Amino acid sequence: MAEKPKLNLNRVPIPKQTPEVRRRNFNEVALGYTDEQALEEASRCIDCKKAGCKDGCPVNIDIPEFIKAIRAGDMPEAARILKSKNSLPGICGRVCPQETQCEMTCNLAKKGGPIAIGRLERYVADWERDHPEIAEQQKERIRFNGKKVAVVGSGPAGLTCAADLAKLGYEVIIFEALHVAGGVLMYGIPEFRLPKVIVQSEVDYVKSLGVEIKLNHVIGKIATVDELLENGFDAVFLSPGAGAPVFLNIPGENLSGIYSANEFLTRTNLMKAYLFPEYDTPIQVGKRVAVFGAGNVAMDASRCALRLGAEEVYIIYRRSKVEMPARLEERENAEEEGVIFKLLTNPSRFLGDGRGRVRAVELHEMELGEPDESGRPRPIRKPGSEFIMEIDTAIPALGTRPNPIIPSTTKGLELTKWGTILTDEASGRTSKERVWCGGDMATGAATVISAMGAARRAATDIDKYLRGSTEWS
Amino acid sequence: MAEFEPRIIVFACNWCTYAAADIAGTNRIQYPPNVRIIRVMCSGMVAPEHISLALESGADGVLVAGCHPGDCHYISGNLKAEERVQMVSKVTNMLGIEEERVRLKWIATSEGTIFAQTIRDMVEELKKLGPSPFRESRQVSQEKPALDLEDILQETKAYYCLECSKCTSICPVAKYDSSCSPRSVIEDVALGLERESTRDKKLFSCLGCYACSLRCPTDVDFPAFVQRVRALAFGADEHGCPAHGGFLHSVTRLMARSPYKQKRLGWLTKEYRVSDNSDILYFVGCAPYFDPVFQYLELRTLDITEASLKILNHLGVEPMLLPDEKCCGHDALWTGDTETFQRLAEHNTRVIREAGIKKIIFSCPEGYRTFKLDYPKYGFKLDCELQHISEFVAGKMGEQELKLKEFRKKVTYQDPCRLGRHLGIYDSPRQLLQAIPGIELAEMEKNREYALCCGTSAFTNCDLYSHEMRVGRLQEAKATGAEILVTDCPKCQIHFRCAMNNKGEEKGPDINIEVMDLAKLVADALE
Amino acid sequence: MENEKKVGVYICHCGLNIAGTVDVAELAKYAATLPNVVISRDYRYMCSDPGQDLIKNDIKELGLNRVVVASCSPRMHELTFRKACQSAGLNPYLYEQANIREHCSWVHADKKQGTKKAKDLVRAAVQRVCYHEPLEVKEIPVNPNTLVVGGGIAGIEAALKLANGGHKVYLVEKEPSIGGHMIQLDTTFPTLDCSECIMTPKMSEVGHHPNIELLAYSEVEEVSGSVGNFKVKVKKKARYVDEGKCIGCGICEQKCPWKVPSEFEMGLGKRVAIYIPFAQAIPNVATIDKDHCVYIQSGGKKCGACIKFCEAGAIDFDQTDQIIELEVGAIILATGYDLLDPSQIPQYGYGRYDNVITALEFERMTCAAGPSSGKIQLKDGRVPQSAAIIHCVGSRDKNYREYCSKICCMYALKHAHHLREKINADVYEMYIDMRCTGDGYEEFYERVSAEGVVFIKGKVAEVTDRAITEEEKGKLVVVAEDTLLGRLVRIPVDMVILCPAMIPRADAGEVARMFSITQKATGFFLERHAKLEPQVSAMDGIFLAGCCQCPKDIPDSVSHGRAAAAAALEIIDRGSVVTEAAIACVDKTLCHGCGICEDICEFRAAKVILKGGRMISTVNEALCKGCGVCAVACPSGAMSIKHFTRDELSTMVKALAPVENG
Amino acid sequence: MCKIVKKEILVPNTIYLKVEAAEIARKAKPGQFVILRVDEVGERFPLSLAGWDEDRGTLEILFLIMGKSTMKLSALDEGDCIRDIVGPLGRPTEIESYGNILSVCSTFGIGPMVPMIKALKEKGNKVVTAMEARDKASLFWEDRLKSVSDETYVVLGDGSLGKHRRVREFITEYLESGNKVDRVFAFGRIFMMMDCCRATKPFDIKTIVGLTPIMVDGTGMCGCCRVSVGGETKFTCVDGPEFDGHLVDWELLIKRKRAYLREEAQAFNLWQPDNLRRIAELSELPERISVM
Repeated sequence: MAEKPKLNLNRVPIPKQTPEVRRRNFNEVALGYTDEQALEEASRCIDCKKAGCKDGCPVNIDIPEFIKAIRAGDMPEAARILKSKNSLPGICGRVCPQETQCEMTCNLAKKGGPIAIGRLERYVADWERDHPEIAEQQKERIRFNGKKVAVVGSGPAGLTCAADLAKLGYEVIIFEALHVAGGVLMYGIPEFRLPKVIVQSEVDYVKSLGVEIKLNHVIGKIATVDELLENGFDAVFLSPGAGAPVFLNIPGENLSGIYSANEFLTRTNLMKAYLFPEYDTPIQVGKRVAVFGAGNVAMDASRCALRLGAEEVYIIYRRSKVEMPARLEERENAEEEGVIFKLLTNPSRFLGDGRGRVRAVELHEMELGEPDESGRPRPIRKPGSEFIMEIDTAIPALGTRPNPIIPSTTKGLELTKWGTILTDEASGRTSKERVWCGGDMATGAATVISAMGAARRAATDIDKYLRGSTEWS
Repeated sequence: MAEFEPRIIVFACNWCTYAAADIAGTNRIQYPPNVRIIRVMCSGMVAPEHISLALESGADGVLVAGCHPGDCHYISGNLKAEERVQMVSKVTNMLGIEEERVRLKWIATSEGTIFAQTIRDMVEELKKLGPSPFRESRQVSQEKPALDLEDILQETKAYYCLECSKCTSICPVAKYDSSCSPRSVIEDVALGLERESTRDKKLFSCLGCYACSLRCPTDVDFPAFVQRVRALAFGADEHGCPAHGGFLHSVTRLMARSPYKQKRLGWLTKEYRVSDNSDILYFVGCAPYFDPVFQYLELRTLDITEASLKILNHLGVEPMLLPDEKCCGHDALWTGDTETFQRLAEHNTRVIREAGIKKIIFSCPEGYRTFKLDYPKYGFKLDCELQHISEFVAGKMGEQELKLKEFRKKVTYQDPCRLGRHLGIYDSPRQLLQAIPGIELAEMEKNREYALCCGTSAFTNCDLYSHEMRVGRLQEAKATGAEILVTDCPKCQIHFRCAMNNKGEEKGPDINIEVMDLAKLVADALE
Repeated sequence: MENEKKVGVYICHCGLNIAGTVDVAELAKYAATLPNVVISRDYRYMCSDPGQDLIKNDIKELGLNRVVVASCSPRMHELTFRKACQSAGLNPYLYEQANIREHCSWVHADKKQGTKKAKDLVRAAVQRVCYHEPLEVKEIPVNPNTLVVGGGIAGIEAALKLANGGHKVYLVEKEPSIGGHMIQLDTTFPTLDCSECIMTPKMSEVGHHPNIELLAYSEVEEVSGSVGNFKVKVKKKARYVDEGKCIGCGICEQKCPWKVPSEFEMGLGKRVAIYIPFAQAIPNVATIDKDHCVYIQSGGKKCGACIKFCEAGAIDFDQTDQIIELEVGAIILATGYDLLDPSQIPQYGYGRYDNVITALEFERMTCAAGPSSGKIQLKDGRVPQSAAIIHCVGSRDKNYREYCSKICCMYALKHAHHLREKINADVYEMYIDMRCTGDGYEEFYERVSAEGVVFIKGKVAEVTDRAITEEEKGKLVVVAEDTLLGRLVRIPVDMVILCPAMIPRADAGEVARMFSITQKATGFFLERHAKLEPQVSAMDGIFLAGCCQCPKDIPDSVSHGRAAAAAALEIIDRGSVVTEAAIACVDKTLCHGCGICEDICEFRAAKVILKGGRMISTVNEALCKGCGVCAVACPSGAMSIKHFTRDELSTMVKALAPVENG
Repeated sequence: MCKIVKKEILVPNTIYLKVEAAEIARKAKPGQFVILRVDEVGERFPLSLAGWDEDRGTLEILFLIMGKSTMKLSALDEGDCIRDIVGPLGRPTEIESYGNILSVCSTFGIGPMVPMIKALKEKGNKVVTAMEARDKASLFWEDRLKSVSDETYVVLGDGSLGKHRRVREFITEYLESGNKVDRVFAFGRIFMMMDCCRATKPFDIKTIVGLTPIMVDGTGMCGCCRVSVGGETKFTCVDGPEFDGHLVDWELLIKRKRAYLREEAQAFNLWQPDNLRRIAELSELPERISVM
C-alpha cells in the first residue's frame, strides 16, 4: 500500500486562454487538464471514508471511485463510473456550479482546497470522447421492455430522463422544437463556455442508447400532450424549458437593437451569428452594449457581446455585487475580459435615434433597502439621479417565464402562480396522470444539473409507475 | 409712374466698411435709402452664393466691401473676397448681367464720406441700367406641387415596394453610408412621415444612378421617386446640403429666369469651324460656367467642348452652336427645382425649334439624358435626333475613316450613370476607345451596367460617403493597371479630380490617376 | 414645444434720433405681425436701465427665446443687450440687433423711406435671429509663465517687467550671453551715454532675478499649443562648462592657446576657444567653442589646458545638448535684427578695401573696452585724417531693402561727432535725407553740424582706390552726386564707414514658421495692427518686441518690449483666455478632409487630422477668429461659422434683396 | 428534411412550392405558418401556409424572393430537400360566422388567403375578394381566388383593369356604395395592408391583418417578432400573426423589419455574384433600363 499522501491544498489550476485573447474569439475559455495535471489533481484526493462529495452531487456520481480510477490510470473505468450516473459528463464538467455542490461538500473544502471534481469529470469525459472505441465496448445491451415514453424537449432534463429510461429498456422518443437537440445547451450557453461538439457528442451518446430524437416538433402545435398519450405513449415527460423572455417593460423597449437575452444568445450560439455572413443569421452589436441583469445569462450575453466586437460592455444591475446571482467564476471571467459592472443602477426608458434604433438608455441610481420576499435587500430608486447613457445595443437578461404553448394546449395540467407546471419535487409527477415534468418548466429558471437531477428522479418514478410498483394517486 | 429705385445689397465687413457706414451715420452724411447692409465679420465670409442669391432675389446691385488690402482684421480675408467676387463676376458676365451690378470696394472705417459717395454713385449707375430683370422673374411660387406623396408612391411604383432591400444591397450610397437605404426612404414616405421624409438629408444622398433598378423585383423607379419627393422638399425649402454652397444651383436659377443674352461663347476661336446654317446642333452645356468655379481644381471642362468640335470638324461636320442655349436643367430637376427645370426646358426647346435643328449632339451625358427622357416627359417635345458624341462618331466610323495616331496607353473606362444605366449606351464609347491604335482597354471590376457612380450627382450632398465612393472607384481604376481613367461625363471628371485633390489621401490609398474625357483623348489622337 | 421660436422685438426711439425719421410706432406694429414675434414694443431709450428691464421682464414672463433690438449700431450696444439677455437667463447669442440709427434714421431724411427701410431691417433681423443657436464662450486657464525669446534690450525689458510683476519668465538667448546688439555699442545717441553703463545693470538684474530663468546659449526647437498653454522645447547647447561651477574668473581664457576672431568685437579682436564673450557677460561663465577647441577636435588627445587650470573644476567635456520642455501661457519674440552684409554691394568696396568698415565695427573701435581701447585707427595703425560716412547702405534702395532702417542717420551723426571730437578728422556725411525725428534728435543734428561735419546730399555711387588726382592717391575716393549742387563729387578720405540696412534675422522665416506667425514683405514679423497693436502678432498669445518687428532705436525697442510685457500680463493676470464663440465648426459627415481650409486659414486654426481611420478637418477653438474664409472655401459645406452660417446669411439676403411691391 | 415535390414560378420573383411534411399537413389550420431553414448554415424564417393536403402529406407555400434565404430557397428544384420545416405555428385564423367578409390580398398574401376563404365560406360567410397586383404580368391565382370567393375583384396598379389603381380606392368605393361588410381580412405587403386599414378606418370595420415581422424560433422564445398592437407588446409568433390592423403600430413594425438592412444587403451581395445568372432567370429581370 502506497504511503498516505500528505495533505495538499493546492488545486492544480486549469489552463485558460488569457483574457486579452479570448475576449475576441469564441473558442473555449478553459483548455482542460493535461494527463499529468489530471493525475496530479486526482492524487490530491485523500480518499476519505465519508465521501461528502457524493452527497453533494444531484445525480449521485460515485466521485471517489472515478477519481481513484484516474489515479490508477484506468480511464475506461473512470468513464464507465461517470456514465453510469451521468449521461452528460462533458457538459456537467463544464457548466455545473461545483462550488456549491460536490466541491462544497468535499472534505478538503473545509481547508480551502477542494478537489477539482468538475475539472476531473471534464477530463474524463473528454478522454472518452477521444476514445470512442471504449464507449463502444462499454455499451450495455439493452432489452426493450415494450413501453413507450415521450420526452418533450431535448435539454439537459430531457436528455437525462431519456437516457435513464432507455437504459431501463424503454422506447423513448424526444420531441425537440428547434432544429438541433440540446435545448439551452445549444442555444443558450455560448460556445466558449460549452463547445457545441461536446453537446452533440453527448446527444449522440444518448441516441446510441436507442433514443429517437424528433427535431422540429413543437409539442402543442404538431401534436398535443393528450394526442401523445392517446397515440401509444405510456408516459410523457415534459421538459420544454422555460422559454419566454422577460422584458423590462419600460418605454422604448421595442426599438431595434434591443434584444432579449434569449434572442441574443440564440442568434449567437444556435444560429452562429458570430460566423455571419458564412452563416445566414445576422446579429447587430454596436460599440456600446448594455446588459441588464446579473445572472449567468447576463454574463454569457455580455461576454458574447465582447466577442462580437463591442468596445464597451456594461452589466447594469439594480442591486450590489453581493446579490449578483451569477456563478463566481463566470463573473470573474467577465470582469477579466473587460465587462464593466454598473451596480445599483436601473433603467427607466430607452431613447431612439429617430430611425427606429436605440440610441441611449436613461438610467437612475438605486440604493438598497430592507430585504424583500426573495430575502435580498430591496433596491429603491434614488430620486433625481437620472442620467443618460449612450448605447447602441441593449440586452435585457432578466430571466425567463414559462412558455405557454404546452400548458395552453394540454387539458388538466395544473399550473403554479408563476405559470410553471405544478410538479411533485420528489417524483416529478404533475397533476395529470402519466405526465411528468422536470427542469425549468417545473422549477423556473435554474441550473443544468438541478434539471438533470429532477429528470433522474422522474425517470425512476416513471419506471416505477410503468412497472406498476406505484399508483398514480 | 414713380422713378425706379434700385435696391442694393451691401455685404460690409464689421471692422471697416460697416464702421464706415456707422461713421456716415454719426456725421449725418446723407445717401439714398436704396441700400441694405448685411454685416459680416469679414468680407472673406461672403460666399459666391450669397452674391448670386442676392441677384436672384431681385437685388439690382451687390456691393462687397471690406478693409483696404493690408488692413484686414483677419490678415487676408479681403483678398479672398476679391478672388471670389472676381469669380462671381466672370460667371455673371457670362450670363449677360451688367458688370455694374456686382462690385467690390475697399472702404476703411474713416471713409464714411466715401461710403456714402459709393452708394450714391452706385444708385445713379443702376438707375441708368434700369431694374434688374430678376425682380420680376424671381421665384415666388410657394404653392405646393401638384403631386402629393400618395401619387408619387403610385406613379413611381414605390407603393409596390416589397421591402426586400435588394436596392440597398446594390445602392452605392448604402454601401458607404449604412444609414442609407432606398427602401427606408420609401417606407418613411409610405408611413406618411411627410415632414421627416422631405427633411431627411438621406433623401438628397441618392445619386440617381439607377443601380437599384438593376435589382428591384417590382420595378420601383426609385430615382424618379426621389426626384419627385425632392420636388416636394424643395417646395418646403429643404435642399439637402448643396455642394459649393449651392452657387451652381443659384446660377442655374439665374440662367433660367434671365432675359439677358448670354456671353457664353467667348472661348470659341477660329480654330473650330461652326456654321449658322447647319441643322446639326452641338450642345455646349455648362462647361463655360464650370471653369471659373472649378479653377481651383485646375480643371478646364471646355477642353471637352473644344475636343468635340475638333472631332466633328474632322468628320466634316460644321455644327451650329446656339449662343443662347441654356443649362439643360438636369441639376435643377434632380434637386427638386421643377420650376427652374421647366423654364430651361421651355427655352431650350423653343430656341432649338426656331433654329430648325434636326439633330443634336451632346458631349455631356446629363444633357443628353435630360433632353431625351425628361423633356418629353414634361411635355417639351423636340423633333430632333439626339446623339451622344460617341454614338455619332461610332456611327460614322463605318462610312468614314477616322485618322488616328497611335497612342500606346493602357486605359480604363468609367461608364457615366446617365449614359450607361439611364440610356443604355455602353458600346459606342468603347468602340471609340478601341479605334485608337495602341490603346489597351482594361475594364474595371464593376463595369457597364454594374459600373459604380463617381459619387456625386447634381452637386448635392457631397459628403464623406460620396468621397469614399470616389476613392473606392479610383482604387478600382488603379487596380486595372491603367494609366488613364477615361470617362465621357464632365462631372465624373470634376468629382474624381476633387477626390484626388484631397490632402487627406496622403495617408490613404494611392488614388492618383490621370482622368481624361473620351472626346479629348480622341481629339488628341486625331492626325 | 422646445423648438418653438418666441421673438421679442424692441424698437428704440433714441429720443428723436430714430423717432425723428422713422415712424417707430408703425414699425413696432409692423414687427408684431412678423412670424414668430410674440411681443413688439417701442421705447424712448432701449439702452437705458428701464429699457433693458423691458427685455428682461419679457424674457422671464413671456418666455422669449429670441430678442431683436432695433436701435443704433451693434458696434455700439450689441454687448449691452447681449448682457441684458444673459442676465435674464437667455443665451446672449440668441440676440440680434437691427441698425436703424446709423444706417437709417441718420442718413435718410424722408420719414416714409426711412420707415420702410427700418421695416426691412427689422424683418431681416427677426428672420435671422430664429437661426441663431446658443453659443458658449469657453474659458481656457492660462499658464502664468512667459517665454521671452531673445536677450537684447527689448527682450530684457520685457522679461524684467514681467518678472518684476511677480511672474515667472524663461528668457532664451541663442548666444552665450545676453545683451544683444546694444551691449556692442559704444555710446547711444543723442545723449551720448555710455551704452554699457546703462545696459549692464539691466543685464545683471536679469541674471539675479528670482523670477527669471535664463537659458543662455539655447534655442527654441519646437512650439505647440495655443494661447494660455504653449508647450515649448528649448535646446540648451552644450557649453562644456558647468554653469553652476564656473565663477567666470577667466583663467581658462588666459591658458587656452587657440585663438579665433571675436564675434563680439566684429572680428576686430580675438578670443580663444574657451571664452567669455565680453567682460560683463551674463551669465558670466565660459563657453567652449567646440569647432575651435583642439581638445574636442582631437577627441581628447591634445591640449586640455583649461581642464588643468580650472580651479573650480567646471570644465565638463561630457556635456551634451539638452532638450528642456517648458510650459508657458504667453510668448514674447524679441529676436532682433541682422545687419546687411555690405559686401553684397560691391561698389562700396567692403571686404576689398581695408579701411571700408561698418558702423558696428566702428562702434567697437571707439569703445574704450574695445580691441583698440577706443583708438580710432586705420588698418595700418595710422590715425585717419578724414572719413566719409555713407548712409542708407542697402536701405531705401530698391535693389536691396526698400525701407528706411530708421537709426542710421542718428548713429552716423554720433560717429561723426566722435571723429571730430576724438581725432578731429574731416567728416563727410553722405546722405539721402537726414531723418532725425526723435526726442532731441534734431538738436543733435544741429550740434554735429555745428561741429564742422560736411553733409553731402547724394547717394554714393562708388568707393574706389583708383586715384585720378594726386590728392586722391593712397586714399579711398567716395564718388557721389551732390544733388543739392547737382554735380558729381569725388571725396578722398582715409576711412569709409558704412551704415548697412537693418534686416530681419537670417532665421526669421524659420522662427516665423515655428511660432506660426507671419512675416511682412520685408521679412520682419507681422504685427496684428501696424498702428494699434504693433506688439501683437497674428497668433494669439505671441507678442513681438524690438527690431524683429521693424527697425527701431533703443527707446522704441524698450517701449515695445514693455508693451509686449503688458500684453502678456493682460492674459496672465486675467488667468484665462476666452475663446471666440462664433467660430468655425466642422460637420463630420460632410468633411472629406480635403485640406482646403487648412491651406486657407491664416491663423492655423483648421487642421486636417487622421481620426477614426479617415482624414477630417478640426478647428482649434483657441486659434479660430471666426473670419469665415474657410467656410466659403469648403467645397462640401462641411465647414461653417457659428452665428454666420450659410443659412443665416442667406436668410438676410432673401429678406433684404427683394423690393416688395415697388 | 422535406422534399420539394412541386415547384412553379408563378410570376417573376414569386415561387410556389409543394413540399412533403405529413405531420404538419395533418395539423395545419388557416392563418398558420411554418418556419424554414434552407440548409445547414441557413437562417430561420417564417412563411405562411398557402395550402396543405392531409392525405398526400404535403404543404403548399408561396413566397417572394426577398433576400438571401428566399433566394436560396428559390434555387432548390423539385426533388431537392429543405433542411428544416417546423410548424404549424401561430394562432389559426378565428374562423367564425361573421356575415359579409371582404378579403383583400396581394402578392404573397394571396397564398394564405385561399385556405382562409375556404374555411370562412364553410362557416357560412359571404366572401368578396379584392386582389391587387402591380400589373397584369404580376397577377396570379386569380382563378383560385375566384373559385373560392363569392365575388372577386382585381385591381391593377397600372390602371389597365378598371378605374382603380390601388385596393384602397376600391375599398373606399365599395364601402361608399353601400355594400355591407362585417369584417375585412388583409394579407400581403405592409403598404397594402396599411392602405387597406386606412380605407376601412372611416367605416369602422374591423380589419384583420397578417403580419410578417422578423422571427427566429417562432415559438415565443426570443421576442424578436414583437409588435405593438393597441399599445401592448405582442409576439407575432404566438399571439399572432393576425391582429387588428387598426391597432397595429405600423411605423414600429416597419422600422423593426429594417433592423438588418445592412446585413441583409451584405449577405445578398456575397451570395449573389455566383448566382446572379440563375436569379436573373428565376425572376426574369426584364430589360428595363431607365424607363420612368
